[in-house]
Amino acid sequence: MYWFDKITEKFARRVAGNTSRRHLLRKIGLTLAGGAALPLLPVARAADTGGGSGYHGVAPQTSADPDADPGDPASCDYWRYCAIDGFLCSCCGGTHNSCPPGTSMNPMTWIGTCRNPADNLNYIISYNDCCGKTSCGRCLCNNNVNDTPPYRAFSNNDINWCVGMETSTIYHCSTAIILGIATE
Amino acid sequence: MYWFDKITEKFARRVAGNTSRRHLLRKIGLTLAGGAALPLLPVARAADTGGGSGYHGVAPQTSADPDADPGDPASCDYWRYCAIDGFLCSCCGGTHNSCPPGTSMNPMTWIGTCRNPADNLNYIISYNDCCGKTSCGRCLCNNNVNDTPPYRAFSNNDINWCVGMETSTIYHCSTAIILGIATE
Amino acid sequence: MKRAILGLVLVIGSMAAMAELPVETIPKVETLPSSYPDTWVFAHDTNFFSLSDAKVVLVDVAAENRNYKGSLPSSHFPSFLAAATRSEVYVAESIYSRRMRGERTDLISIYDKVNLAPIGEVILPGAKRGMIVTHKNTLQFLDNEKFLLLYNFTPATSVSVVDIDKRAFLAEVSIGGCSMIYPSKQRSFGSLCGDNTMLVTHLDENGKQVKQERSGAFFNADTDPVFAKPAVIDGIYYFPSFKGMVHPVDMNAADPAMPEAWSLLQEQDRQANWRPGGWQIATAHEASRRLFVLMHPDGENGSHKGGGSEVWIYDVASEKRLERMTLKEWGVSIEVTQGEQPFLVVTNANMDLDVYSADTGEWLRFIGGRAFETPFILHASR
Amino acid sequence: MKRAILGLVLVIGSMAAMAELPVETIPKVETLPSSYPDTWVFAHDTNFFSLSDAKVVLVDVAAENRNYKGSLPSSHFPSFLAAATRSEVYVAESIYSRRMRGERTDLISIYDKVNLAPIGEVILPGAKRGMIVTHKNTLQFLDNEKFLLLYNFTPATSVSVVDIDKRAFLAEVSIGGCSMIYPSKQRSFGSLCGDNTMLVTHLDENGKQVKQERSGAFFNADTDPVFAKPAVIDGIYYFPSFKGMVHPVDMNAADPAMPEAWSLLQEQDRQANWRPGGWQIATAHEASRRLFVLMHPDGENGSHKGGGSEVWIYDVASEKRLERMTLKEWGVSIEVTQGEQPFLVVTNANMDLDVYSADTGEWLRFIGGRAFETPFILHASR
Repeated sequence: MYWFDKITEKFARRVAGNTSRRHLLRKIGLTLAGGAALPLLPVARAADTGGGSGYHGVAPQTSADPDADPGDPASCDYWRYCAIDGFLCSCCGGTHNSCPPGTSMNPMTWIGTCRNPADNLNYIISYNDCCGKTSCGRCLCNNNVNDTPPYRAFSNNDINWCVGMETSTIYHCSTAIILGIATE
Repeated sequence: MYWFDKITEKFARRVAGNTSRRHLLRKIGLTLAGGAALPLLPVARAADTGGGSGYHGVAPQTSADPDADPGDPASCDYWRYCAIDGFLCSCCGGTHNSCPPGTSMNPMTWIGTCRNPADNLNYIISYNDCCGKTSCGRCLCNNNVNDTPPYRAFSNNDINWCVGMETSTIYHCSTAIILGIATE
Repeated sequence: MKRAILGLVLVIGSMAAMAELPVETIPKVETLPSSYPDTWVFAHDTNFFSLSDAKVVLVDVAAENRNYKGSLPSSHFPSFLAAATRSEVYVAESIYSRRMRGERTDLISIYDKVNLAPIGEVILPGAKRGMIVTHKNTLQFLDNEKFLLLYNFTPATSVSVVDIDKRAFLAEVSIGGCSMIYPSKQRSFGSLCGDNTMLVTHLDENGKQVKQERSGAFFNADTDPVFAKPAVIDGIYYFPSFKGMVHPVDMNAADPAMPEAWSLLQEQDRQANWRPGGWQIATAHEASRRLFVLMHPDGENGSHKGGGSEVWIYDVASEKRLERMTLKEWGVSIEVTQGEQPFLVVTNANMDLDVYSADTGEWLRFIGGRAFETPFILHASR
Repeated sequence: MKRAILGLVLVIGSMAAMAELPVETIPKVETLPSSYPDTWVFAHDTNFFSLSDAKVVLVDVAAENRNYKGSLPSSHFPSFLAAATRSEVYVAESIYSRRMRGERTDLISIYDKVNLAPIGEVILPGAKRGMIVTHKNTLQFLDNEKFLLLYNFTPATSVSVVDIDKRAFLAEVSIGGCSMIYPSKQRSFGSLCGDNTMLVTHLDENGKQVKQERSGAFFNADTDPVFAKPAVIDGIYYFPSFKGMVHPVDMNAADPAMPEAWSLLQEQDRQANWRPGGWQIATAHEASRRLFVLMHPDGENGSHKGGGSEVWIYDVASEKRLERMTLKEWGVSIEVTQGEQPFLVVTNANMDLDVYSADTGEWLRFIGGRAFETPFILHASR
């Protein structure tokens, strides 16, 4: 179990949102690197984290309004994280929409669109980075729905979005903040 | 297997030299942290590293004179490493008695006494650190035979023995150099 | 908008009167109280695999979730200390102008507790700061947190004295042949020496040395060295030795007293070679006068840093063992919180933290998820 | 000495004439050749878990052992480039005076190949250096390694031009709305733009912009974006797209030509949704004109960085697939060495390197032992 989580933590390449069989297969593919038997993995993981989708050693959280804003903000599968890349601030002393103490939130950032399973609305999510302290290291999460290459920078999550911060451009963790409803 | 090596790499607390049953038990104790079945571990490890005592993903080496100076300098069990603490320079672009390119060897360091199994002589070993680059990260090895607390500094391996280096005191890796035969 | 409306219609049955989620505030940053609960612990992560980028992580070991409260950076082999009487914490560190090379600056960085953000610094002269795998007794308070004492190693040893109110370097005191800082409750501190004695340095109100005295030999580093990492109860330092003796040093007065050493071991423990071992090997719950020691069986030459499978708990008044706690996972460092319902916090071999009740021994939770790389030192908030 | 002699007596039977080991030299430091073999690869370790302490590790992928040749430090989201025509390598980095805060200095650090030690630096004005997860096309040569071009992002985009001979910053050129640096074989470079075009910037011999032109749209970022990470053969850039097209851009002349795009996929591949994916997703063996692409099945929106289970090999002349190589472990980044017996080097999901024969597909060895934390980018020595 431990090696699996190590890989998850070390190189979490997962796609949240509409989890499908194919997602699962790809996730398993990644975790195969350690050489253990394939079919056990999802089970082992679920058992290990208390049945949730969270990280080993990170207790589940809820949002301020779990009915309208469901899921675990300390899990990579939380609906708002459909295009996040980095450490979840929820696991680092912040929350899904606030920075940890002593860091600075960059107002400039990249934007994703994620569907809230509670109301089935598409929300515009702003992935503001928290800056000025060394890498949090906890709850690495990388989802890439609608992520584009850096020539479309404002939908690219590879960029260090501590860019432009006067006090420090050192990246610490990422939030996922509701900007509004996506109109079509 | 992977999780085992991760722990080995992450927290290698092993005593080389006269490997005994007790040593083995303690090693296993440490590796138990991952939660896997105990009896499989030494086997798994041996299979994984080609039967040697080396690190997963580090190919075995020999000294300049394997008969007189036996063992694998890229393994934590190499006889000279009986009181080493840090990354083996053999795994980092140096050798067991030379520093990697571009680092500086500190002439000042701590001293151990290790028995060479080939001639059964006790050698005085100088664990000179290589300094000026970031942590090598590879082949972490910590053996503490005759290690003393920092109030006896010259036999203490917790100290950063890049101390006093003019260009840089940043620690990179450690060597194990023969200073002579120990007299009694 | 069409799709959004369609979405609403589809879920109308279950969602009924639910409004859409409100737009949220940017920027928003958390803050902490200016005084921390006694269930909070600073885990000092040496970050051995990227030593120049160590950090301190503040965790609430009692909470069901959101245990990670915040962090602050600390450089290469740094030291850390949190104040009890003011809303500040301190990092002693060394920074090069080109990260790995260039001009070296030694300094004390001062962070406030509310924001864990830098609010000041004290530059230290001489490029002498002692660098050692993270160790509590390299940075200590003296005189009710008026002075901050920092250990220097070049390899000549000395102590730098900093005035915390003035944020100023005051003086350097040589402690040649000795190491570390064990403050008394007066304006003096001890240092352990290679000749088995303790050197006691007395300072005046300006941080200058007024007197230095050496105790008699009270342990034997040739046959059974004491760990340089004691636990403290009521001003008495309890120094475990490699082979399981405890050497008390009473630092309540300006000059220490040294009560007789006693053994952690019973006869059957000795036969199985139980010994103290690990990194932070001892801790104490002061109110109940209990000493906690991390123990391993089959001890031998070199096993003193290997960690342990059990924590043994002693009443220091009677010098008797009260409990043997078997750890869920192999332990490397231990720390007890100081509240009425104390927690035992253990850095385990996975480099996660296990949290136990210090009273019942019950395992309660673990805090991980790569929050730490190598959190060798734990500081309970006071 | 008595014990030493006794020891000798005891082993005299097997050891016979063996002399004791000689005293060894202190200090001793290894050196490297001024030009590296084509089997050496620079693995740029972004060190995601301690981003401010990235490093570059030089490995010999052909050797049976001692694969790790050396390393050099590189700061927060740095760029790296090795010269072919001189004994130098370059790191573009940003350093703060207090590690995480304080005064920011952007610079190119210059290291020699023999010692992997710093031999010079070029300070860059404006605090504009683009920081992005390690990416080759943020730092490139131009004009036969006379100029070094560095990508800036503030988020306004521009390119800084550095004269390598003079070790001097020359000029800054705006590439507004476009990103990255794709040098031609003349004194011009392309940048990919959000409107599906390529912007081509022409420089004079002093590094000043003389002309800037924009191509027509040659891909569609709305329906099928090209990766910004092409492979190059004979001055032609091959840009794979998310859904498996290849868009060639011929940069042999100062103005690019854009031959027709072709598909990596056959009909059955399309049905199984095979797609390129990973970090460094494409590489090439120039002499044999083979393009290598890291592929995964069940591709979909968001799978483009997930890595792959196979490497597909193409002849770019015929635009036909030559081979499908199944990887031993899931791959994240791929790089081919340029010798007559080329190696395919793969950063696998464990963050170790797997080494294969690029001709037979045979797995040869892996290089690990925590040599790297997150080696996202691989540069074969040229």
